[in-house]
Amino acid sequence: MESTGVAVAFWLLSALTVGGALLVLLSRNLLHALVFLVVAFLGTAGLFLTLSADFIAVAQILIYAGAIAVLIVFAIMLTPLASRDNANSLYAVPGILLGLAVAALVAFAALDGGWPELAGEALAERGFSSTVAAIGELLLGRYVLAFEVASVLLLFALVGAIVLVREEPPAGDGEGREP
Amino acid sequence: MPAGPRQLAGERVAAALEAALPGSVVEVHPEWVVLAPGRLVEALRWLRDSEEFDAAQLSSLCAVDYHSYFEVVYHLQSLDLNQQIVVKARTTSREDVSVPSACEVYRGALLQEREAYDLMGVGFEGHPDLRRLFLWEGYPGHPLRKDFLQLEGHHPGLPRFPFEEPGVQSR
Amino acid sequence: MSARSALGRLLALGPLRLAALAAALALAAAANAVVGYVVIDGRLDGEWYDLRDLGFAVARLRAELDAVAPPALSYWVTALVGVGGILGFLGLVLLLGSWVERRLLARFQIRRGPNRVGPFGLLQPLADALKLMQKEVLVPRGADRLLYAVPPIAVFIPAVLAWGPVPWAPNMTYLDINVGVLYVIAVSSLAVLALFMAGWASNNHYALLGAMRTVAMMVSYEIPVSLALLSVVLVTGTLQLSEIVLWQEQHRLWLGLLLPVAFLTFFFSSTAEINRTPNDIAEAESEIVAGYHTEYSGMKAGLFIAIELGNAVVLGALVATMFLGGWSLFGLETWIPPYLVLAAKTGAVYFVLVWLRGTLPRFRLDQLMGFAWKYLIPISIANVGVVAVEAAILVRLDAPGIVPLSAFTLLNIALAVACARFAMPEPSGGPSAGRGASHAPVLTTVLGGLRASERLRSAP
Amino acid sequence: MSEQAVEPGDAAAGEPYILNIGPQHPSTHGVFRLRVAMDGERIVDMDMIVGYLHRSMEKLAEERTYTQNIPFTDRADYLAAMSGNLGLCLAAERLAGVEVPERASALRVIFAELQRIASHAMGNGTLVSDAGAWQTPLLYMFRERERILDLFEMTCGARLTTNYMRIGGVAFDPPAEFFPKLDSLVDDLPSCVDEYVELLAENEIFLARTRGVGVISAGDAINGSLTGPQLRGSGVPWDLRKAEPYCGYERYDFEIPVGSAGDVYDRFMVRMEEVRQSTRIIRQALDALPPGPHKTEVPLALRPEPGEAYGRVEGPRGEVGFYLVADGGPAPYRFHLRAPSLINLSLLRSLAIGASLPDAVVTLGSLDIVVGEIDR
Repeated sequence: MESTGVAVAFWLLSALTVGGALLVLLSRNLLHALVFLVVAFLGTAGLFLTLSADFIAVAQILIYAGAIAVLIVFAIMLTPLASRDNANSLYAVPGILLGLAVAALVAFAALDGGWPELAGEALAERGFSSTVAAIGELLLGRYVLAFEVASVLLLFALVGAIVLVREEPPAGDGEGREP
Repeated sequence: MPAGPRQLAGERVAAALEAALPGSVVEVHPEWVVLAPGRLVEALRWLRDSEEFDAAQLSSLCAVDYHSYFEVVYHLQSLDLNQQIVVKARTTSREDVSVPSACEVYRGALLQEREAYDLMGVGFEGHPDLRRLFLWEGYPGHPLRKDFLQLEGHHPGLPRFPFEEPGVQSR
Repeated sequence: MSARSALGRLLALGPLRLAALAAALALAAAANAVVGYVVIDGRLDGEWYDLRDLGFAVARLRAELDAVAPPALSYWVTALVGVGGILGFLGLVLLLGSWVERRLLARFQIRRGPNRVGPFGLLQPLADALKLMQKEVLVPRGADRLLYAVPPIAVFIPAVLAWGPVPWAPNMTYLDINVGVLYVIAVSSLAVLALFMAGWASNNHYALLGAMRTVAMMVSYEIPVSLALLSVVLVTGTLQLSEIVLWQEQHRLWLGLLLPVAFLTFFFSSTAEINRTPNDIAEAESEIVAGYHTEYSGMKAGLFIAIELGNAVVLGALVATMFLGGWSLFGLETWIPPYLVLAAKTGAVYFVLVWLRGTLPRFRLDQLMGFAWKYLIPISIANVGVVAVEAAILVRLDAPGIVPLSAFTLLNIALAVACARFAMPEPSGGPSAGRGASHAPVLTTVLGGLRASERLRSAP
Repeated sequence: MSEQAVEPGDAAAGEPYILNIGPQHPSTHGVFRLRVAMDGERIVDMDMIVGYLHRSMEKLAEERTYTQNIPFTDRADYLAAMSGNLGLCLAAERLAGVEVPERASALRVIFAELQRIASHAMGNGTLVSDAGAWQTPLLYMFRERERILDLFEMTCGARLTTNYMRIGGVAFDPPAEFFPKLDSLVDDLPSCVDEYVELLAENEIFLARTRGVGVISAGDAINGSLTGPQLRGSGVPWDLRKAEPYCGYERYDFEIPVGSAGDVYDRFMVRMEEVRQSTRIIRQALDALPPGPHKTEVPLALRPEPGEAYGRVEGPRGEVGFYLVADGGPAPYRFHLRAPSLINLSLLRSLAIGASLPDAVVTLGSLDIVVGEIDR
């Protein structure tokens, strides 16, 4: 830990993230849960920031807080017959088990990995000032195949979604339906 | 004199109607024709579709309270021939207030018949949506009737202008 | 009409006040010339009292503090100075901006606008704010109280955060992060949720319609916005806003000229993102009263109204930074303080927004969505492809001179004109809706009904 | 266009929900309420609720003399008071056989046409506001309307509820300063109309919002009793000023503007063109304004012979008809106002069903209602 400021930020953000995540589980209202989920996402983004991973932090906000949350909004709005409360379901037990498994995995990775602490000059020697450039080079260099496969997958998902929801336009209705 | 400038004489309309639909005319007046309620819709449709009259538009529909019966006045307009026809329909009494609805001939009657039903209490049989228009459902009575909320000894109308001196011209 | 009286009418000022204004402007110009002389002399450059770039003063402050206090203190102090500066500027903009907007709209609408409270009505926004604060804040029955309370405050967060990476001068950027462009997109995507929550929590059909429209519109228009900014990034090779401005300054070329398609796409899509005319569909007052903030009253409604203005000004600053050269002005920025240049450019963009508001009707939601998905997004993707090729060529030239840059500029402008003229879709208004085919009514003296109408129709 | 039943929303889009548009809403132009069943943005059914402004004018009129009834007509269509005045006066004159002096007829024409311009300015201005232009066209059109209202004020002391026409003529001769002002207004009006047409008629957004929206076919318009610009917008060349000339309209040279598609845009443009034609009529009437008395003397308490008359004029919203039944007394036995605003709404439900909410708002705006006249 570099300074007390970072330490304070870490604990505050951790509290925000964990608190938000707990409230997602505990709130009975699905939309309240969504709001707390966004809070948890923002807390995670803050944690990334304290690690100087600015690109990941911004991507976290952009993709999770921005896109995924809106996706959930759509999912809630487009299922009018579903009840909007965050009710108990049969999935509680498998969910808890799955959560524990993920937690164990993360804990193992955190404890097993060697975490080199670089600071000051050591960091400067690595020339790691901009994470963006490094990520870009990796994505289009070493991991280009995975990157391209992912993009093809997303394209398939996009086309598939359009095919699934496509309805034959009724004859004579030139205007089409609202999206 | 009171007839509109392009209004057809009642006799002409009545003669044509009687020829086409015998028994549809009840009364003939120089300005208007009173139609039999039973054949009203038929007669209106015939007037609308006939080449001679071409009463394409229902200009105005209005109900009048004549104490012993109600009268519904239809001002029909031919746009292509530029002529006006006035036909009327009467209810048999104050109690039996039903008149056939003109809605299936003229869609313009939709709201006008609702208005007449609301304010005059004329029941238009066959109207697709006969509800009160201005007043709320459950309002007691029909305000345009002459006997609506009349006080003892008061007669509807203005028999005498309050400051009127007989024979004296104003100003 | 002489130019002087035209100016007077424009500003709605009397001749005396006009003279005072001119005198003040002249005085300011003279003072600037004196400073400029000193600047040329070189004695001012980089000193803390060099008022052209407040970054020097802050740097000096940090240095002084570092000498006497632990480093954390200087960090906190500079952070607070920056936050204070941004918030102070934003507050000023919100107060002044609503006056400017109403006054400008009034000029567009041949009225006078607010002119009662204070000199020229300048205190009108303050009076409005005070009035709104005194009003009772009603919470509708059946509203979701938690979600109802949060949005008026939450919508402010993106508008404040977006100011962070905007460079005001070479050394005057509060948050000079190297993912600035992504940061701006990320932050602006947060507003959707707040607006949706406002509409949802109000328990009102109008508000819900507004919320649905907001979500549909903002999600759709984030794509062209991102694609437009992607082409900026491709050309400049950086995500850092200060570097983007530096690129424009070094090449003496505004990106708005080099990338007209991206510029116009960004501007139009952003009007949809921030609910400005002609895309103010989410709060279309003639249709859904006030959209997502129909049920808000008092200062909560005031916050929603204020943030529309704040968003417009942020958009102005972003457009100015990305496409209009930011603080640079072809070398004149050594004479005029760069932050004033940026403010002037921001104001110019804001003026255009007000102008649009005073002029244009509103699109329909399905038309707007169709425009985004069927026109803007394909065009933007094609544009990114073209720009990528150009950027690749520019990178291979060591120092791209005037020839390739101007060639690309001309090419891109030609492409933009072609896109606008030939590829624009027909407005979806039904079978008879054709663009530019305005049919004046036929004049006739023939009278008749259906038959006459058929005759008229069959006649040429 | 047939009667359509409520179509339940398909399962994917959810059930229809009810939206109350009005009685207080920016686009209902008064206390007018639409109860709309919506499926998303699409209207599946609509019910119109009026009567918030009902004053039972027709009942009141039965206890007042014919002249005393003229102020009621101001308050029916309060944006076109002159046309209402004129309709009642024509009906009463027809009933009582009153002759009107030449000068009075010409003055009636001038004021009725000025009123038409003022009303069309308001109607078209609010229509563009409904389409989302933030009041700018409305305020521009108010510029001309103000000048017309100033002329009204100069002549009869009132701007909105003019009460100017009398049985047998008009109440006052306009003052001397009226004519130069009217002259300059008539000179300016064509260029003003050009300005609006330039501003709006080719505006892409305005075209997209109005072309092909709210289409009424000629047959539907006739059968639905539409009159005025609403009928002419659908391509039917029908104008009472030509069909049944009153006040000497046969002497003036003017044309009937007729739309082609019957959509909102055509109704807008027909109104614009009518302003031009009204200007022409005013110019001709002004140039040939005959001298003489401005009214004939009629008894204060006019007692027409028993009988009935239907007098009608071409108001800005269509046929303003007065059906009067006289029983020999000083007050009408029955007084019926054929209100074009109400009757033009006969087709509203069938127009709205299937349309989206913004389209319905623009369509309602193009029908140019005045709630005072709907409710009476």
